[in-house]
Amino acid sequence: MIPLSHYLVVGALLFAISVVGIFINRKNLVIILMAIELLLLAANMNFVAFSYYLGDLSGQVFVFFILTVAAAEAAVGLAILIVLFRTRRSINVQDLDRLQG
Amino acid sequence: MTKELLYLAIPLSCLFAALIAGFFGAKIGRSAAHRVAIAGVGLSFLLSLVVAVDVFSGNVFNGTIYTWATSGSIRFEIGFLLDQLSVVMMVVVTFVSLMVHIYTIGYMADDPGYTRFFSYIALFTFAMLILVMSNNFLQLFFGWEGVGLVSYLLIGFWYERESAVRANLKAFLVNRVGDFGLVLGIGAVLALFGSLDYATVFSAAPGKVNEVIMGPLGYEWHWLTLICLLLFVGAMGKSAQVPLHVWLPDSMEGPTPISALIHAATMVTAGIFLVARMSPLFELSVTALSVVLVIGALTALLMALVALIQNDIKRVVAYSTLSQLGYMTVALGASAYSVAIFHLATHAFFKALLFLAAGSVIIAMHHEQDMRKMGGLRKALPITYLTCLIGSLALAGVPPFSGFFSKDAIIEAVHRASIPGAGFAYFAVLLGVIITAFYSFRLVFMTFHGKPRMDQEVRSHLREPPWVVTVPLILLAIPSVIAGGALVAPALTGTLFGAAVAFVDHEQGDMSTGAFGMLAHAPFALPFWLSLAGIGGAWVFYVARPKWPGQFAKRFKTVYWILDSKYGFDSLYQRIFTDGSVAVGHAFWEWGDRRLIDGILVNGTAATVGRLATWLRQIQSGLVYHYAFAMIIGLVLFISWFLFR
Amino acid sequence: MNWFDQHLLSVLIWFPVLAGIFVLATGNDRNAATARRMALGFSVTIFVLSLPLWTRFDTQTAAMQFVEKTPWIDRFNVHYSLGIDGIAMPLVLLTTFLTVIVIISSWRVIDRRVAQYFAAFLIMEGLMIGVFCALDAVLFYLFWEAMLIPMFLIIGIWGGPNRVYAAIKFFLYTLLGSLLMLVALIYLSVVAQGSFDILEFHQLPLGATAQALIFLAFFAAFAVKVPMVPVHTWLPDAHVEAPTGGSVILAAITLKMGAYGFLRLSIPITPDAAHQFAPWVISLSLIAVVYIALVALVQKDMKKLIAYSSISHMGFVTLGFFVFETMAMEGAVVQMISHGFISGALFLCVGVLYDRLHSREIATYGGVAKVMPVFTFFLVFFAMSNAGLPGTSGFVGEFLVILGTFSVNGWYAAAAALTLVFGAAYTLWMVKRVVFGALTNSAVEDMNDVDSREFLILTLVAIAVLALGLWPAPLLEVVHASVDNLLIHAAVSKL
Amino acid sequence: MTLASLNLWVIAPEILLSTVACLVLLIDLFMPADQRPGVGYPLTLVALLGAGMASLMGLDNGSITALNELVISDGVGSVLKAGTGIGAAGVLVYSQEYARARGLWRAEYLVLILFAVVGMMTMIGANHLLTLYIGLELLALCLYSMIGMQKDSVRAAEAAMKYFVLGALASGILLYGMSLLYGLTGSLSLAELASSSGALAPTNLPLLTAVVLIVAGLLFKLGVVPFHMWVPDVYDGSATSTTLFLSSVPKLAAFAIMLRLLAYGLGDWVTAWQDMLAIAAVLSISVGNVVAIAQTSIKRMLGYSTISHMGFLLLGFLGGNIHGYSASLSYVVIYTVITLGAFGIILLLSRPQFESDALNDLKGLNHRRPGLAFLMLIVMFSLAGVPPTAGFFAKLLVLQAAFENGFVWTVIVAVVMAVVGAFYYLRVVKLMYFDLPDEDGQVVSSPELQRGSHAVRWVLTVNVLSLVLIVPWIGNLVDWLTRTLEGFGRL
Repeated sequence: MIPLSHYLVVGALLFAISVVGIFINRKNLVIILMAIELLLLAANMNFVAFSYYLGDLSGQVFVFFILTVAAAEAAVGLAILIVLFRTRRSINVQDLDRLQG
Repeated sequence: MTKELLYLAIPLSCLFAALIAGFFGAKIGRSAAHRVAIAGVGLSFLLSLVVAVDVFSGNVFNGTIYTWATSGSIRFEIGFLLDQLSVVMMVVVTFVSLMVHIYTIGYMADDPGYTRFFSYIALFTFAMLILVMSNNFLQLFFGWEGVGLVSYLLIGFWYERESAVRANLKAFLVNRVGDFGLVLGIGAVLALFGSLDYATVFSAAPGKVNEVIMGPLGYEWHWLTLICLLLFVGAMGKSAQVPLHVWLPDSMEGPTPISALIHAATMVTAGIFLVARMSPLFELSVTALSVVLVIGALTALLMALVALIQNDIKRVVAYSTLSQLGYMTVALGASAYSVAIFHLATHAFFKALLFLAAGSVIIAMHHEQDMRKMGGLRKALPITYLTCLIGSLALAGVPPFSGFFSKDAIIEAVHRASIPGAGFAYFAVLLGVIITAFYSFRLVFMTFHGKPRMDQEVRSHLREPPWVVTVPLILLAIPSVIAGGALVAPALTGTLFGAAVAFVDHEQGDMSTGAFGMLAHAPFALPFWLSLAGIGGAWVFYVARPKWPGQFAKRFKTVYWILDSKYGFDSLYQRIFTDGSVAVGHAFWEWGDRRLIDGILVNGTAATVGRLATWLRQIQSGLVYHYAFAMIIGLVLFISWFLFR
Repeated sequence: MNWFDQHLLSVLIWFPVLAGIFVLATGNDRNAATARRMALGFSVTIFVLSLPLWTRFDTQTAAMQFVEKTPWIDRFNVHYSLGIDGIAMPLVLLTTFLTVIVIISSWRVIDRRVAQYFAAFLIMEGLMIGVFCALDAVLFYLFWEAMLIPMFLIIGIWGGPNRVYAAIKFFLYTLLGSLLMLVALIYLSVVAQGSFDILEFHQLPLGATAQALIFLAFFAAFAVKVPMVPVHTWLPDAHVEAPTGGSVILAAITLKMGAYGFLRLSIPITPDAAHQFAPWVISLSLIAVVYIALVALVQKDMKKLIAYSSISHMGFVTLGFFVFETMAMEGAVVQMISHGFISGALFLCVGVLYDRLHSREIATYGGVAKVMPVFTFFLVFFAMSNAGLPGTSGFVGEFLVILGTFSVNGWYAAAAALTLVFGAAYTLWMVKRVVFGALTNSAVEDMNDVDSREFLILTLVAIAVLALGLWPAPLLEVVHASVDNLLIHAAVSKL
Repeated sequence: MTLASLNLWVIAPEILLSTVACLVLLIDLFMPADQRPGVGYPLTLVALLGAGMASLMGLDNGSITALNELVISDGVGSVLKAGTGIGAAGVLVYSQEYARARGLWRAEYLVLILFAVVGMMTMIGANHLLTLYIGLELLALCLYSMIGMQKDSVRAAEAAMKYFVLGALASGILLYGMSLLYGLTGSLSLAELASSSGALAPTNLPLLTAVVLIVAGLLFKLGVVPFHMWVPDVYDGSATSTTLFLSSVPKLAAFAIMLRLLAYGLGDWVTAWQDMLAIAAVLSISVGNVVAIAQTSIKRMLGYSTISHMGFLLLGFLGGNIHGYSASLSYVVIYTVITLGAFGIILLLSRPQFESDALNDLKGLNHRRPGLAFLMLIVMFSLAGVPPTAGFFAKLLVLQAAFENGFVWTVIVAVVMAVVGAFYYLRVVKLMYFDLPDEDGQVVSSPELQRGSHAVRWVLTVNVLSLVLIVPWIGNLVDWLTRTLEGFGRL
């Protein structure tokens, strides 16, 4: 049986990758959206693992909700992306600097 | 009760006169204003005489009018002490003041500030009366500052003259230096005795002789010495003793009547009065008396020397006043308090007379004050000449004029004194006699004798001023002649002032023989010959050999320069105190307030915060990955802080 | 105690505030005259209403009088608690009196946003009275700070060219100090288990360190307000830029709030620390007397000069407080009142000149006496009072403080007495340059003497100055019991 | 399980609002275009007010859970829900004209507000990590969309994107923390979390990590340093009406989840998070106040001001006791009222082609509109915490609470920084009162300034004046708010 710590490590890795993805990436906004999905997945991974090892289903129920929210979030995110692209003709993260100071 | 009302009426009649003349002068007109003022002062003179008679018949009064304030356990009261000392002062003050009031009608006839002037001098009389009638230190200070205020106003009476307003500021400030000492002295009195009432303080004083206070450098001071010295600093300011004398010559910027009244006869003698009043305290401190003696001697000698070379007629009289004030102070220092007051009284008469005479000359000369442009005036101004001569004889101490008696008494008292500094003082006062005689007659000779040196225009208009000017001269000349002889015996035997001032035995000596005894003794004493020598010298220099003064001035250039620059006091003070204060003030303001506090601390802080804001603002770069990075860094720091705390 | 007595203080606080709001709401520049008349009417009414404080005051007791107390914020035990003693009462009267003066003085000068101007003064009057009456720390703080707002606006809106800097400096300087005081008050309330009652604070036992810290926090607030060296630099700026009325109130009353704070909070709450820090406070006071006097000497701007003179004179007040001697402290209280009149009057005098030539520079004038004799009388009179001439109120305070100080320490007294020279020097030198001398500026020749309105206000203040100087006994009688009580209280260690 | 045992009435306001939201959408679909505005707006307004009032019914019922303990109704929740409803109604009233002029006044706008309020109410009523998360996301998604709705604005799109990215990151962090917490305690219910406290020491490292992650997620919602970077950009970039919304009522909800999660769920581990909050509070107060000085835009300045205010809000949490929470509660309520007033005035000043969001636009306001200037004055002094405004009492309460709990240095820093903060509030007053209007000053020279319906102006006036007029009764307000916390934590 795979010990809990393995799952947690995977979860932590996912978390780290997504975080790094958010602030290392300076080119494409879509990558950031993907990183965000990854972030939620990291949490999901933990929830499922804990749920299984604790023998408690509520964690897995939570995951369903998170997935739903993730979908909604992706939709909104993409919508904003489109608005942004329409006004700016760019989805370059570095160009996103009109508001500052 | 009625008596108290009478006492109260003496100063208040002057006050009301001043208020009416001052506030309603424009409405009631010039003549009404002077009538009111003269009536007020006249009334107070008459009442003073009445009170004087009463007091000399033994009815000394000491009572409270109202409680000014109560603070802590101390009651500050306003009240009168009417004893021999105060009534003598009152009579002298009101009499001279009355004369000056009358004189002013003529002297100020054309001045636009006529009513204002009357208001001021009446107010002055009020303040001076408050001063001399006081039975406590507080009220003394009221009067003290009151006369200072009026003096300030009067020196600057012609406020459009830059020199006048400079002089009045200077006078006030130098006086304030004295007041600094006086206030501290009063503070010391209160601290030691717990009361400001004369009677209480004087009766407690002998018990406090041995009280000491730690001074700087671990040196012990006797409380009484400290008190006396501080009070004397006040007296020095008001009575223009070296080194606080510098304001008096400049005060001659004021109209001549007030030079006579304030800066010769009355106000400047307030310091003498103060010390005499405090004689029970001073008598308990030899150190203080020594200081008084030496300061007085210095003033008497140094100022007399300066008078020798003055050409402005008023300045000669002014320096002579300084010198005579020095004589009085010397008398105080020699514990001859009654003699000092005696000289104060005679001096008041003859010095007021001299000033008014000088004023009369000035009117006649159309406000020319330089003696070098006068000469030979005796024919044109006979009354002025005669009265001026009487005044000068009195000043020079020629018997039987009043000055002779008082001055001789001082010299004798100093001669008998044995405290430190007495030897120097004796030398100074003796030397002073010859100098006094010399400059007095230098004035007489330069002004009234010799060839006329004025231009034709002035010469043709020379005539004796009107009666309002000459009558006061005559009235003042009378006491200048007789007051000395009349009062000398009681003054010297101590009966004149009774218990009002401390009376020390060694004053009496041979002089208790009375006026005639002194007159008979005069030719066998040094001062008499000294003054004759002075007069003779003046005759030689200014009548017989008019070229000599100029030659002497050239020969003794250095001496002349020193005297001409008045020993450098003025320029020294100007440089150190006036310019120094301004420079220090500038430095404080510029470096302290503006640069250090405002520049660095206040605005500097603001600017730093502003810079910090601009800098922190850069962090908000607008780039989303920076924001995310900041969040993550924050998170990491928080977690690691928990790890390692 | 009838209803009137019980609520008189509330009336005195809130009537002006409501009156101010009423003037603000109804007035605009089109009916400026109405606003003026209303403001005058209100202020006179308030002054009349405040007179019973004097007539019905019991001078025999040091206890609070005209007390009023109702719960306000239960959770913190904060009360709406008012009361005055012999120290506060004269200050309240001073406030009501000077507000009338200020309103008359601004009658013609203020021509923009008249209603706002008068409303600001009325509101400020109420708030200042509140400071003097509050017996609850939160209430005290509320009035203390709220009063900044109208003053900030008065300086900023109707002030001179550099008004923005001055107003903001004034506000922030004071705010920093006050907030530290707030921290101290909060601390005290924590120690007092939730109470904010100032009188309870007085009885609170406190350790040495706590006292020291609280004292310093209070000091930050009050020293700024008084102001003491070296936190005084807001005052010259604020004074110079403020309109005449603002300067008058600022000098006459605002500064007294700081001094009052020492008496109401610092000394009774932290007596041991007050004693411990007394030498420092005294040194600062004496520095104020000398340093500031020298700085005043070289000012070219009349208002700045008077502002510095105010600092110097307030040095006497703090000196009098911290030598812990009855006479000195009573003298200091008298000095507070007297300085209110005198500095106010001097600012009014400068205002008279400013209204005519729109210059505060000393150099602009010279020879004013020739064209304005009546004005000259007043200026010289008030200058002399400022220089502490006996017979005027300026003398009483200084004299008592010097005398009282002398019995404690002769050197302190000597340093303080230097003001006799310095005070006279800077005041009279200014007078000399402004009113005396020859006419040099042709514009000065066309100046008119004071009009009846100016004459009225200057006369009123002059009478007050003279009355207080010739017979300070009634005032001292009022002050006496409270000061005595305070000193007895302060002499008992809380440690 | 019966329907009755679900205690559905507890979420009646949420149900009402969701229903109305759907209705509004339907109306938009099926009603003729010219009648829509007359129906949707009043309906929304009534629904918000109704929901707010309805929430108040739960005030005196004590703590009641519903939906299998997923949600809870208690005193503080009722007050906060009422505040959100009424506040959102106020937002609608203020922003109507502004949004209409910019083409934002569409049914979606109303619907998003309604759903956002539902989200906030869910957060407020959350008794379970799941409800809490759902509410949070509902609110966040609505806000992202509202900002993004201004399709023609580059700035709005950028703000939306930034907010979205950072918000998602924050909720990811929160979620990750929750997952750890779940693993450690085996429970997602707040009540169970609260009662399982004995099992884990507050020094347990995984627990600490979980707490830090969760707190970070919460602090992001409040906009506290170092999770504050979105605040100024989003405030600045959004349409002012949106800024008004997102700066005011969501703070109530954010406060609520702080209360639910930290004070209640993690209440026994107070030592684990109080230092973190103290540091964040000091940083927030300092950075917010200092950087605000350098701003030239009112919205941006108010953004930084919010950061500092949220720092003050945290001061009440430091002690971990009811006393402090009630102080923070009063703070957040008063702050919301102030913010509504502040942005309400800016909205009233702006015109179709003119935003009035630069500080210089306020120059000389007192000359032309003394009334508005006076209201702004009150708002500014309230923000600065100068008496006699409610803002002062808010500050006093939290400072006192922090002091009581021994955070003396925090208090002193806060106080000093308040002076720095006073500077930029004073600058606004200075611009309005001391400066004269620029020649081309758009605000004051515009005749259109007189617009703004009477109703709006009255609401605004009452809103702002209440900050001063409440003072005599501030004690009652504080007491009332404190009472709502009674029984909190003892479920």
